[in-house]
Amino acid sequence: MKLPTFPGGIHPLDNKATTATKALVNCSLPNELIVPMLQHIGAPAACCVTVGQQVAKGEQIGTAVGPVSVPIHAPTSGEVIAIEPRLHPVGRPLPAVVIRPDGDERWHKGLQGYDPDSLNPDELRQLLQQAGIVGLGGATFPTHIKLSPPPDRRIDTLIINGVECEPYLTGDHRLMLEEGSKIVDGILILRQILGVNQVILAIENNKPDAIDAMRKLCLKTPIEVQPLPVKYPQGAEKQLIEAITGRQVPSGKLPMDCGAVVQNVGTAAAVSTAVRQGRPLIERITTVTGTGVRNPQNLRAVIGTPLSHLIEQCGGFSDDPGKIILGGPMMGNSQISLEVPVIRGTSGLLVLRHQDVSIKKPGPCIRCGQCVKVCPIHLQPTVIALCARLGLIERADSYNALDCIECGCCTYQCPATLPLVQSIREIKGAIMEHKRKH
Amino acid sequence: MDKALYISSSPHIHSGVTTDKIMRLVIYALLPAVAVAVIFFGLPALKVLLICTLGCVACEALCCKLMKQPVSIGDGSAALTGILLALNLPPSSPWWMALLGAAIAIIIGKMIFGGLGYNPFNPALVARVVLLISFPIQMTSWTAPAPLSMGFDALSSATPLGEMKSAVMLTGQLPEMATSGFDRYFYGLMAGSLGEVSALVLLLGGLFLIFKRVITWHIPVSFIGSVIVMAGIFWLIDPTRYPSPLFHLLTGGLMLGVFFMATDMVTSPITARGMLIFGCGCGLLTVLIRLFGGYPEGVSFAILLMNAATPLIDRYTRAEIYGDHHHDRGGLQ
Amino acid sequence: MLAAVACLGGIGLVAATALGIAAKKFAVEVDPREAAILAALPGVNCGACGEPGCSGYARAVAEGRLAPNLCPPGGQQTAEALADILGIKIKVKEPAVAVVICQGGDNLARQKYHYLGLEDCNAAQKLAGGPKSCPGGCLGLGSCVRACLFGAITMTPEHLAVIDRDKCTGCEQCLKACPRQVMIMAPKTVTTHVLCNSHDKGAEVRKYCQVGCIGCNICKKTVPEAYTIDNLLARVNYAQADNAALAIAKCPMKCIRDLVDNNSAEKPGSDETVPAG
Amino acid sequence: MVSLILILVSAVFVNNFVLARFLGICPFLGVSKKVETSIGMGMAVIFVMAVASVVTWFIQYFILAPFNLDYLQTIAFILVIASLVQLVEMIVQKASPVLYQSLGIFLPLITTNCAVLGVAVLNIQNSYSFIESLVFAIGAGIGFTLAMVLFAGLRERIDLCPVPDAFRGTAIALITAGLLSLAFMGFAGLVKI
Repeated sequence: MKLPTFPGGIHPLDNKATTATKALVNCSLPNELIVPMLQHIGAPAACCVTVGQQVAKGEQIGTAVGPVSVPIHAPTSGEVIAIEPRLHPVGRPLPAVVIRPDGDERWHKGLQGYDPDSLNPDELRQLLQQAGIVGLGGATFPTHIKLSPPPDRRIDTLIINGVECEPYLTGDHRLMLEEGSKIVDGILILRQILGVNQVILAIENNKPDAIDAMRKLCLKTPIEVQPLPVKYPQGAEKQLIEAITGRQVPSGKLPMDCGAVVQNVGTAAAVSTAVRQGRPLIERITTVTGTGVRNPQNLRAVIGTPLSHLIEQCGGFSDDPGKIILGGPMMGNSQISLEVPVIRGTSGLLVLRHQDVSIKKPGPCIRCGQCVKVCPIHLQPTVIALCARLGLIERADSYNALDCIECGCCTYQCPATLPLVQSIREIKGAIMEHKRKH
Repeated sequence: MDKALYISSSPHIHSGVTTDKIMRLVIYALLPAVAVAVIFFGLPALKVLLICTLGCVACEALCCKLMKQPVSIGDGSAALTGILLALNLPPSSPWWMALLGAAIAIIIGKMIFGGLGYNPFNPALVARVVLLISFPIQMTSWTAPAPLSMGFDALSSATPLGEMKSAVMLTGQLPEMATSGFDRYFYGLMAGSLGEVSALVLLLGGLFLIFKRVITWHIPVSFIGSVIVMAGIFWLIDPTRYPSPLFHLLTGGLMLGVFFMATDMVTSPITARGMLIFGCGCGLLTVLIRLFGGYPEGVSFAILLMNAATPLIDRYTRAEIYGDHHHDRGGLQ
Repeated sequence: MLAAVACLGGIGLVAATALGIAAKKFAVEVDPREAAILAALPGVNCGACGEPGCSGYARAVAEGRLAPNLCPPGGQQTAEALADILGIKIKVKEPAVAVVICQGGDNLARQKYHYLGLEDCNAAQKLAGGPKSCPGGCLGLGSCVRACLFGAITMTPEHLAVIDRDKCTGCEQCLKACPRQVMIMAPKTVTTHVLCNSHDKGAEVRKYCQVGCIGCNICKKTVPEAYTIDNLLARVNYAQADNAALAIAKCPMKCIRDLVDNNSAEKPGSDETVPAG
Repeated sequence: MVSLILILVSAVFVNNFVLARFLGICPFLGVSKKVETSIGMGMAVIFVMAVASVVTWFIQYFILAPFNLDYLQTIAFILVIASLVQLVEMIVQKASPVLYQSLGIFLPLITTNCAVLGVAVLNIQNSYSFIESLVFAIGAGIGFTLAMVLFAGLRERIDLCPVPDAFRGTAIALITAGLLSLAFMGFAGLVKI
């Protein structure tokens, strides 16, 4: 049977074998945790502790500001030793609470678990917001917002994203193998909140063990496990919706506008923990991998752990690191320092050796059309990038630059090694500014 | 952490297929045709090949120096243009003509527009057409292929298309050579440019390129398809006056044009639909010019004309983007 | 003869009647001053006036929405010409040029990482705040060079922007293009400038740049009225800059320069006594 | 019927006014910076050519020829064409101010455009009938538009190219026009008239 998919996309080497077979390892506590107030899309949380204050594990240290925001919690018990801007994964210092752990792992008193059946959807949503649940696939969009469609939108499909199409990353894969039942529980809670019948768990078929495991766990539930062919960016929200339902999210709109909601498997597991145990999102699974790491593995690390500690846990660098990437190699950010902490969106830490970094200078576009062929949005990346280089804002807009999802397929494929995505990102900023002005 | 880290925008990995690799593959695909040309036409063919290739590379290096840019001959595109140009010239071309062609191809055809990637017309074809119009005698004196001879005492001969054209002009009837015995054309026993002789090796080279995903099937299939349809219609109307589609496919520069000139990425459309339109246009114009035009061979003119139309094709064949069913196509501003 | 005259005359008469009727029917009103203003403008469409191009500015001036002295490329002459067309008097703007307040080329200032990607300062700035360790230093990727419509900016081999003061029209396009505000506008008559854009503490500055201002106050002590120290960074007080050049020789970091008189001090980098970074 | 088609094909492709006869080069180079503008200009030229050839045909055969005033042909034709262009200019200015602005000086220049006069004169020289004249004029106009739109497409692309400074602007436009004309050489001999 032919598996459903979307047009376009690429097939990079997945490099997952090194970590996919290794069991999850709990990362030890570092001497100092750096917890930024911005770990989600939306308004940063407002700090509500003072320097010198003792905090308990799971205690709120930042409160949500406005509806599109979530609180931040202390990842462990200890003392607040500083509240100051620290280097954030985005590349510049942002406000953060620095905590020195006391090693007691003392949980906050007020945390309390519930039976989801005893709660109505609104209470559940509020619970999720208070627990700081955000999309753990990397986008970190607050989950309660995604689960609150306006009354005029009818949601008929809940898609659970276990695709993990980024090369190198295997965190979701391990999670499905080791904590599948928690994921299933979380999915059922999400289904209850949305009130939908159709629930589809999508997994790329390069993870046959995960497909088998999840199929077994989903036997008695309404969840349908759907294998998908291996292709990047299958896990991107819009592409996943197209592959599963055949529908397209209207340009400039949200997935709920075509009746679908997508949630990551990691998010589902976090939802289960938040509801059943009342525990907020204070840890996540991060794949520490790449040629530059001596002993690559999947770590369960608390939020705020500095990257240097993760590297230490994995046996240190194997050689001079050339590039340190937070996230996957296709959409992750390269970092200038190991003092950056793990945050809710940190799905992986990829270290490339100096000799692995391609430093080829970009050449002229030879109009080969590869970028057009692989673009999952059917844009003409080379034309937009050319407009960007020449500052032709209106022309770039007419080529729908704003619809670009920055998946990186075009740049991966470009024989001239042009930084197409970077150009498009630049012109997108310029177009938005232009539209604000006029 | 002694050395400074690299920072770049995502993505951080690359497919490894680069421009110079693509150019190298195209050159590999042309090697069989080059070998056949040298075997059939002997040393004169080799001479033309060398002059064109070296001439193109030298001209590009010179232009880069004059324009104070980094010398770009390393990407292999100049050498490729040189080989393609040589394959478009008769084996008996004098050295100065080959050299002039190389200069025209690189300077007027390519560097003047800013170098690789910016030329609107295929440089080798520009040079060929300029030479054809400027030196009609030298450009249309053909020698008969004589496998494994040195080629200095070659007999002059006419190309199948030329023979057909003059016969039809004189008698209104097809000559016998245009109605039967196509197998020798397929293997390459006919007069013509270096790259016109053997449809077989060119076909193999083209299939290699498609297999290696350097080119897509769109242009070759639509080009060949439209030639078959167009030539077929005329052939069915009057088989004594118009030759069969097979004759069209095997003679002249069609195979070279289909797989190596029309598929030139720089000068052909970037969308799949655009490529189909481009290929069809090439095929129709080729047959029209061959059957009714003043020149016996129309492939180069057809491709150049479609090159000229490429920006417009690109403009009006933009794909419907994801999530936009009512996209206003073609509007630039 | 008569036939010819009658014939051509007849044709002419018919044509003239037709045109006359059409002129009435399809009449479009145009402000004649707008065309005159457009003709008087330099026509470079730089956008310095705030309108999308010269024709937009011409319309705005004709309609009285904008003042006629807002065209820096045209300068005083254009302003006067426009004022004549409108029949008003205007104040003349003092000519200003852009100044790059950074001397930290690749040889003198440290890079904090190897940047790979788009040759564009704004794009580089978004990646961890730009490759230069100094938060204010020139990134040298040439966004200002491309923004300048008059070819007045060039890049040195050390990736430092240099402005040709004769070509600069003061249109401020480079200021808009620069993500780090390394360009400032200064009166053309003032030629002495403090060429540094870092507000960091002296010790910090010394770590990453050999020619950065350390906020040592020596220039201000030398010529008090000509210098101000703003948050550890010296600036020339352009209103009273007559004696500013006296401090050039005193600056320990060699970051005060006379941009016209090159002999007033030796070039940075050529001097062995420059403190190493 | 066949002869009409041949006239049309000949005027559009084989003896393309711009690329084979080199008439009307001025607006061809001047108004071909953008595809939209060039389409507008092409339409204006088709209209002017058609109307001009109709009017001049009548003037030739009903005024000039009967009174033996053939020697007045050029001046009379220019008079007619000039008036027509004025008319078109007024209509365009009213109907599409944007097009009017982008055509700029080149709209009045159609007045003295050799292409329009060429059509009128060639009609008479080739002794075309009324219908043939009309078809020839429309064909010439279509050929002009075709060349212009192709060329505008090429120029829009070249605008984005790093052409060496010395060749920027008109120089590269002329070279491109030359190459386009070279490509049109392929149509030579397609129709024998």
